[in-house]
Amino acid sequence: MVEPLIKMEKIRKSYGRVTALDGVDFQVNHNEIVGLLGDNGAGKSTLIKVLSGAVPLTSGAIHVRGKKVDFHSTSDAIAAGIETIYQDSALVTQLSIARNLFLGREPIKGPRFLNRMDQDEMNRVARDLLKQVGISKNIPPTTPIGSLSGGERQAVAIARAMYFDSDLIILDEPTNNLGVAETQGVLSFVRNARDSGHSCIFIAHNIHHVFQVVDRIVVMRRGKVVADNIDPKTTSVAAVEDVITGMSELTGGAHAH
Amino acid sequence: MVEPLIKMEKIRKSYGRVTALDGVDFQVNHNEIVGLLGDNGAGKSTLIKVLSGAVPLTSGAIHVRGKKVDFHSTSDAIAAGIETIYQDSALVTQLSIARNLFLGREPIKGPRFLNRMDQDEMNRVARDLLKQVGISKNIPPTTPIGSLSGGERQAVAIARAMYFDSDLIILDEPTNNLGVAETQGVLSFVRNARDSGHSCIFIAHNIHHVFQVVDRIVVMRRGKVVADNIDPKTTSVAAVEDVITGMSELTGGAHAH
Amino acid sequence: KTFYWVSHGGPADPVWTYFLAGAKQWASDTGNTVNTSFHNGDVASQQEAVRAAIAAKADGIVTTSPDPGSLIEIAKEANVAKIPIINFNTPDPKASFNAYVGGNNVVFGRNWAQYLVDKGLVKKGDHVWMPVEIPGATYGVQEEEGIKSVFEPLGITYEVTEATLDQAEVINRMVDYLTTNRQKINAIIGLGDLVTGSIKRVFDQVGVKPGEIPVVGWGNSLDTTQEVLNGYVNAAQWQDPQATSYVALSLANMAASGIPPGFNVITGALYEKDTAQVYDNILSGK
Amino acid sequence: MEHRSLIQRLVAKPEFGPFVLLVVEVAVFWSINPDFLSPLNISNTLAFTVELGLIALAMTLLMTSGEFDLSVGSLFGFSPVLMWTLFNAGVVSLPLAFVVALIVAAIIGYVNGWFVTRLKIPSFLVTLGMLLVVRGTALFVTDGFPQRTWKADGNWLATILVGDFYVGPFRIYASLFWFIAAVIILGYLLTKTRTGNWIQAAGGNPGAARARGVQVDRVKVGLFMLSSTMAALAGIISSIRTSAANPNSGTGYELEVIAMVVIGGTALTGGRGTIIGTVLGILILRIMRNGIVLIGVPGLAYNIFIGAIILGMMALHSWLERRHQAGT
Amino acid sequence: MEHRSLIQRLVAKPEFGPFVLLVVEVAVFWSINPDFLSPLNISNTLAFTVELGLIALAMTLLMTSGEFDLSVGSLFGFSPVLMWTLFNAGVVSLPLAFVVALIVAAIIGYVNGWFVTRLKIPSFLVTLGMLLVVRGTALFVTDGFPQRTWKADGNWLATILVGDFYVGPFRIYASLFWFIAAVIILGYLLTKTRTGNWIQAAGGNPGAARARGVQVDRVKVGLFMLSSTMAALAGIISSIRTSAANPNSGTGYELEVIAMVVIGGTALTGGRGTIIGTVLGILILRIMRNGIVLIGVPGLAYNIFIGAIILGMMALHSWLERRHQAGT
Ligand SMILES: Nc1ncnc2c1ncn2[C@@H]1O[C@H](COP(=O)(O)OP(=O)(O)OP(=O)(O)O)[C@@H](O)[C@H]1O
Ligand SMILES: Nc1ncnc2c1ncn2[C@@H]1O[C@H](COP(=O)(O)OP(=O)(O)OP(=O)(O)O)[C@@H](O)[C@H]1O
Ligand SMILES: [Mg+2]
Ligand SMILES: [Mg+2]
Repeated sequence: MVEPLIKMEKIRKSYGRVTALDGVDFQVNHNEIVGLLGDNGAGKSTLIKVLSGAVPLTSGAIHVRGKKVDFHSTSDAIAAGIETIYQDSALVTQLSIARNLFLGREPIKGPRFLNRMDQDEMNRVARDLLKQVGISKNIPPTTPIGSLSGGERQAVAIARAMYFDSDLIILDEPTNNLGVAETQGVLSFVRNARDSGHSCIFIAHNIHHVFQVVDRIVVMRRGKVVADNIDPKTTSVAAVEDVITGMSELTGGAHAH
Repeated sequence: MVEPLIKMEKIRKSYGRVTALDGVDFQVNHNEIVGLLGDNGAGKSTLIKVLSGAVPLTSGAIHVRGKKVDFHSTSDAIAAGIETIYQDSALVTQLSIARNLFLGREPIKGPRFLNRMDQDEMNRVARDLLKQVGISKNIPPTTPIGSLSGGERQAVAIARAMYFDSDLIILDEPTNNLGVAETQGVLSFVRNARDSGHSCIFIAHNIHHVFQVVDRIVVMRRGKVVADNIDPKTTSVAAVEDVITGMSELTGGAHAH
Repeated sequence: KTFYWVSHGGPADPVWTYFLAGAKQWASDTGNTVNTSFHNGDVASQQEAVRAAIAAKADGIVTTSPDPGSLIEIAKEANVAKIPIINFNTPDPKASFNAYVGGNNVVFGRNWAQYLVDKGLVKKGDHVWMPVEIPGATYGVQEEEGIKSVFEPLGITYEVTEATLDQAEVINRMVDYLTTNRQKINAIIGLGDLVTGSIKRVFDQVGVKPGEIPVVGWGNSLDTTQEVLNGYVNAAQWQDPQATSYVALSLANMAASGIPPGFNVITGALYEKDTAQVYDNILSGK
Repeated sequence: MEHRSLIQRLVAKPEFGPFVLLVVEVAVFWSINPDFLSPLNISNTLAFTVELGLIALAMTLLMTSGEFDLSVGSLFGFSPVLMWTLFNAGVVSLPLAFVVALIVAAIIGYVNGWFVTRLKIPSFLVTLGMLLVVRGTALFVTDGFPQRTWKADGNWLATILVGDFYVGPFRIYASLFWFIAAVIILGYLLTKTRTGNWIQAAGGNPGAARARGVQVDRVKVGLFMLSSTMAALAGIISSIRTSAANPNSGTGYELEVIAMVVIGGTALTGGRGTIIGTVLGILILRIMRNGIVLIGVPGLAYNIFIGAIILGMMALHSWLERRHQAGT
Repeated sequence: MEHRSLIQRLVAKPEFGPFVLLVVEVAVFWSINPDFLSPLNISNTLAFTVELGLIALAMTLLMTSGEFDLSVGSLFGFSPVLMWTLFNAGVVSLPLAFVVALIVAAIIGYVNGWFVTRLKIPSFLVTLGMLLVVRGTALFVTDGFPQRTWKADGNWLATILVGDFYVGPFRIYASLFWFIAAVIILGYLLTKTRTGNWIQAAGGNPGAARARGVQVDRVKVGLFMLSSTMAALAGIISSIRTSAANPNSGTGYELEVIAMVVIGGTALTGGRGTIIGTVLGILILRIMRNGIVLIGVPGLAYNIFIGAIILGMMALHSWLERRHQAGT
């Protein structure tokens, strides 16, 4: 059997006395879009923060492509091919759209030691990407993030992940602030990502959005995974909602492990 | 004819060279829930920021109950009975849930000159309210906002508006980060508000949520109102989506003015 | 005529108040303009100010030396510009000033040490405490040099401590030090006016009786003249601050009129209880 | 909710870190020199501590609201000079001069607040500018001469402010009671009152506070006035106690006071403040200065030690904080 | 995008406010005393300006990254003392002593950075502690005695650093070229390079920057080292030029330098910085000090003027900013 791309085992995470994750097993296969659902405070964001190196885990193990890893910082996770778009779309409000897009991976022009950013290239790519994520308004890529609307900001964060194609792209509630056109942009981005061989973790409260793109649904409740193999094609939205709220204990097919 | 609760006329607002609102006419009647829809950057948040006194308008006039008003700050708007829940749910992360709930209107215990907050009362009310908005987990009201999940924070902001019943409650994308149960909490709160004689402006990208509660839908596009009298009972979701994205110019019934 | 009076002292330092008063007195007596500035021991800033005076084509400049050797070049520039430049308060013989007015800190220091030795107040193996407002400031360093030349051969030890320029903090730190080292201290030399002027308050707080520990040091403040009169301080150094400023400006004025001053004016006197009243009167403006 | 033992709850308090530091500090100094805890030394240390402490208490509230005030040191020097100048000139009686000095200080605080809230200039720059203006004015009006203060002896105002008496072997100044009163009142204000909630909100998220109708600007202006007035009061108390009114006293206090507040656990960026912590911070820093001299550190090495200990304590503080937040 | 005239674009720049201030300032001083623009005075002002300026340039980057450094003034005093002590003791040659002094400064900067990034202690406290340690060390090793410096004359290192020559009537010091080089390099670094983007991100939203894999801590540590080293270089240049190496020199420079940076338009809270603005800020403050002496403001009123002008300029600045942002 092929090693899964990501395998998290018995993950526990406590903040002081709050136990946010209480022994979670979770895996993502190659070329798969996993939908992660759960009520507020279920632990979804915490799980992906652990996976992206943003917070240290209390106990448990993470394997990437079968190898045990130990993320001390987000750079470790990025180096391992894991790209994350945070719920609070972590952008620098003072910097321009283009500079935010490329933050941490700015293209260099000219001799390396001059360390010179290729701003023209950055602006060009930024303009293209904004169109792709469905921002129809003509916003110059040099506009600072601070003067964008809520949804526009989210779109910038999405655009960033689209450009740097990592093995695994994690989207924590990416469609929350997005309008109709922008949401379609994101969903089609996720589909494209899979078609070109990437995997995704997709978190959203709008179950309709989740159903439109994912291959498999995992549901968390109060720090635990309560269902991890729901097939969106054979299950109804209402049934999944019941699992989320704890009204039913549907466990989908066989556990994947 | 009865004066509308709120009447905004020819509102213009520019940020430097960006025109966010370009001559908007908008009104809210007594005892009415208005859904405000529009793509990202359409100007929805700006419109309600103008109405709540958070940003000054460039030109135009606002009337509350037929009287022209001039809001210089949010306190002016609050005094006029307009309560707002911002998209970026403006909470103080360092303060506890209870203290955030009552910020600016803390109950006083004992002699007035001692200026002493009634913390027990605050905690008691906070605990009740959290339940009402659907937070099932037992979160102590003394928890600082900083350690809540994204949705939990939103719920606190909602709870605040529920408690201080103003004439007009503005909700800017209140359900964005909310789970299934919490979303239902908010929607039923909005219905209750109307039933008890209040008005609401409800902004959301999830059109399904909007359709569930509002009496009338207003659509904005690029700083202009393009439809302001859509009846959710007689119009389909798809038709409204087309108006939002600019594919059709459906104008609903007759203009209200 | 316009004269520039440039000091390396701090406006906060009480003795400079009297220097400044002398300059003002001179300005009002003669009707000339005197532009004054303080530089808190900041050499670069003082050099800039003197050069600004040269640029402004002053009729004369009087200035102190913030550090020996630091004004050599500037004095030359003034000479070239034919602007009289008089040195006061702290000498710098290496620089080509037209004249010097003031005392000599090294000599003052030597005199204090010698006073303690001659009066039999300290002997071999004794320890002397020398508080100073700002360690490293020129006056204290030069005084220490003089003191060292007397004490070292005699095997008398000493320690310099920082007191700051802040009255409350001065008292505080001196009280702390005295409380701890009372047994060890055989004499005190106040290297600055503020510290010497605080002796009474410090003694009172720690409970040391006047005369119990011999004290010498600077005496250009009313606090100190009173302390000498009341027996807290054995002997204090008078520097003629007003007179120093006054005479320095007079020399500059004279030089500006084409009469070169070919001499230095040396000021200063060590006074004890018997003559302290004279200085007390000068300082209180009687 | 889980139940925890008293000890656990104490350890979880943000003031626990500074408290440990203080205990360690006292223990170390005491073991090196037992005189450290002698009545004379304790009395001496307390006298000046409470004067600086008054400023630090007011600064705690101001910093909680997200601003800070560099002009306190200059007011510490200026206000007594103003008071004594008025009094010595025979213009007014001592109590009236006292009131005038406090009012002038409050006005200066108001100007600080006005610049910060109306013109939106960072408080760092405003109060730095004000520091220079106030200090300069003090020097200019007095021509640099210290003011005579000894006529205060026996005046009832002087007795109320700094009268001293002995409790057993301890010499206690009346200012200690003023300090304790300020701790209680400001502690109550910050934690129990509505105004306290506003102060924290103003520092934590001024936008949010404004959106809730909190008069953020008014709160800040009020705190600037409080801080100026307290600095003036402290300066006057100090001047009567030391019988000196020197225009340049208070130089550098601003940084020391801010350090006290921060060591106590108040956030430099606003939003979180603790009066108890500040009291601990005040004690930590003042006792350190006293103890260093007492254990016989060489005079010129004084600053090295102060600096090194600040760094060391901060390291310990951060270690304690992290241990207690890690919660793993 | 709309087209705007060149003038409109200039007015919209954040550096426009400080620029206007500078022009007004020069005009006022010049009208009072025409000698203000004499070649001699310009040369004179420039000499010291560039020394402080070097520190301000490095501080601009550091403040953009959200930290600040109060220890620069003490390094300004300490480094030359260290260099001359080594040299005068005959231990090493002058160029070697120079290199050692810079390396020691860099190490001190590293320690600052380490405390700030690793122990998460506010830079305010860390660098305040470091200030005391460094200043104290300078005093302690020299026993307070200034170091001899006059042996520098003619040494090639001295010539490279501060050699002077005349361009027409202007006396130019080599340090001016070092300053210009620093302006160009640091300006380029901040605006054009990837590192510059990281510096701004580190100050604007360190969490976001970290999440993008930016080595925020490394950037900050590097900037602390830069700021210490530049302060050391400035101190050494100044000491050779003024032939003085006093352990106390540089006292209070930290606040002046920060004021320069902030007046130039760099945010006190990080995230936004401008080197051109800082150059303007440097000129504004230094010219002010020079002009005040030149037009004969009394020595005791000096601070009143400096303070009042800072406040006035800030008010003007904020007014210009708002006019230009209102955009209505
Ligand atoms: N920094 C923190 N300190 C303490 N508790 C925290 C912290 N961050 C999260 N928690 C707690 O951990 C639990 C899980 O939070 P998490 O953010 O993972 O939820 P979530 O599933 O993403 O919810 P949402 O859908 O609302 O975003 C919550 O109860 C929250 O209160
Ligand atoms: N402070 C500001 N400065 C400059 N431009 C701004 C500012 N705030 C908003 N804008 C611009 O005004 C326009 C309208 O923004 P607004 O926030 O009202 O949109 P919105 O309809 O609420 O969008 P969303 O659904 O994404 O929240 C956007 O183009 C935005 O870029
Ligand atoms: Mg989440
Ligand atoms: Mg919006």
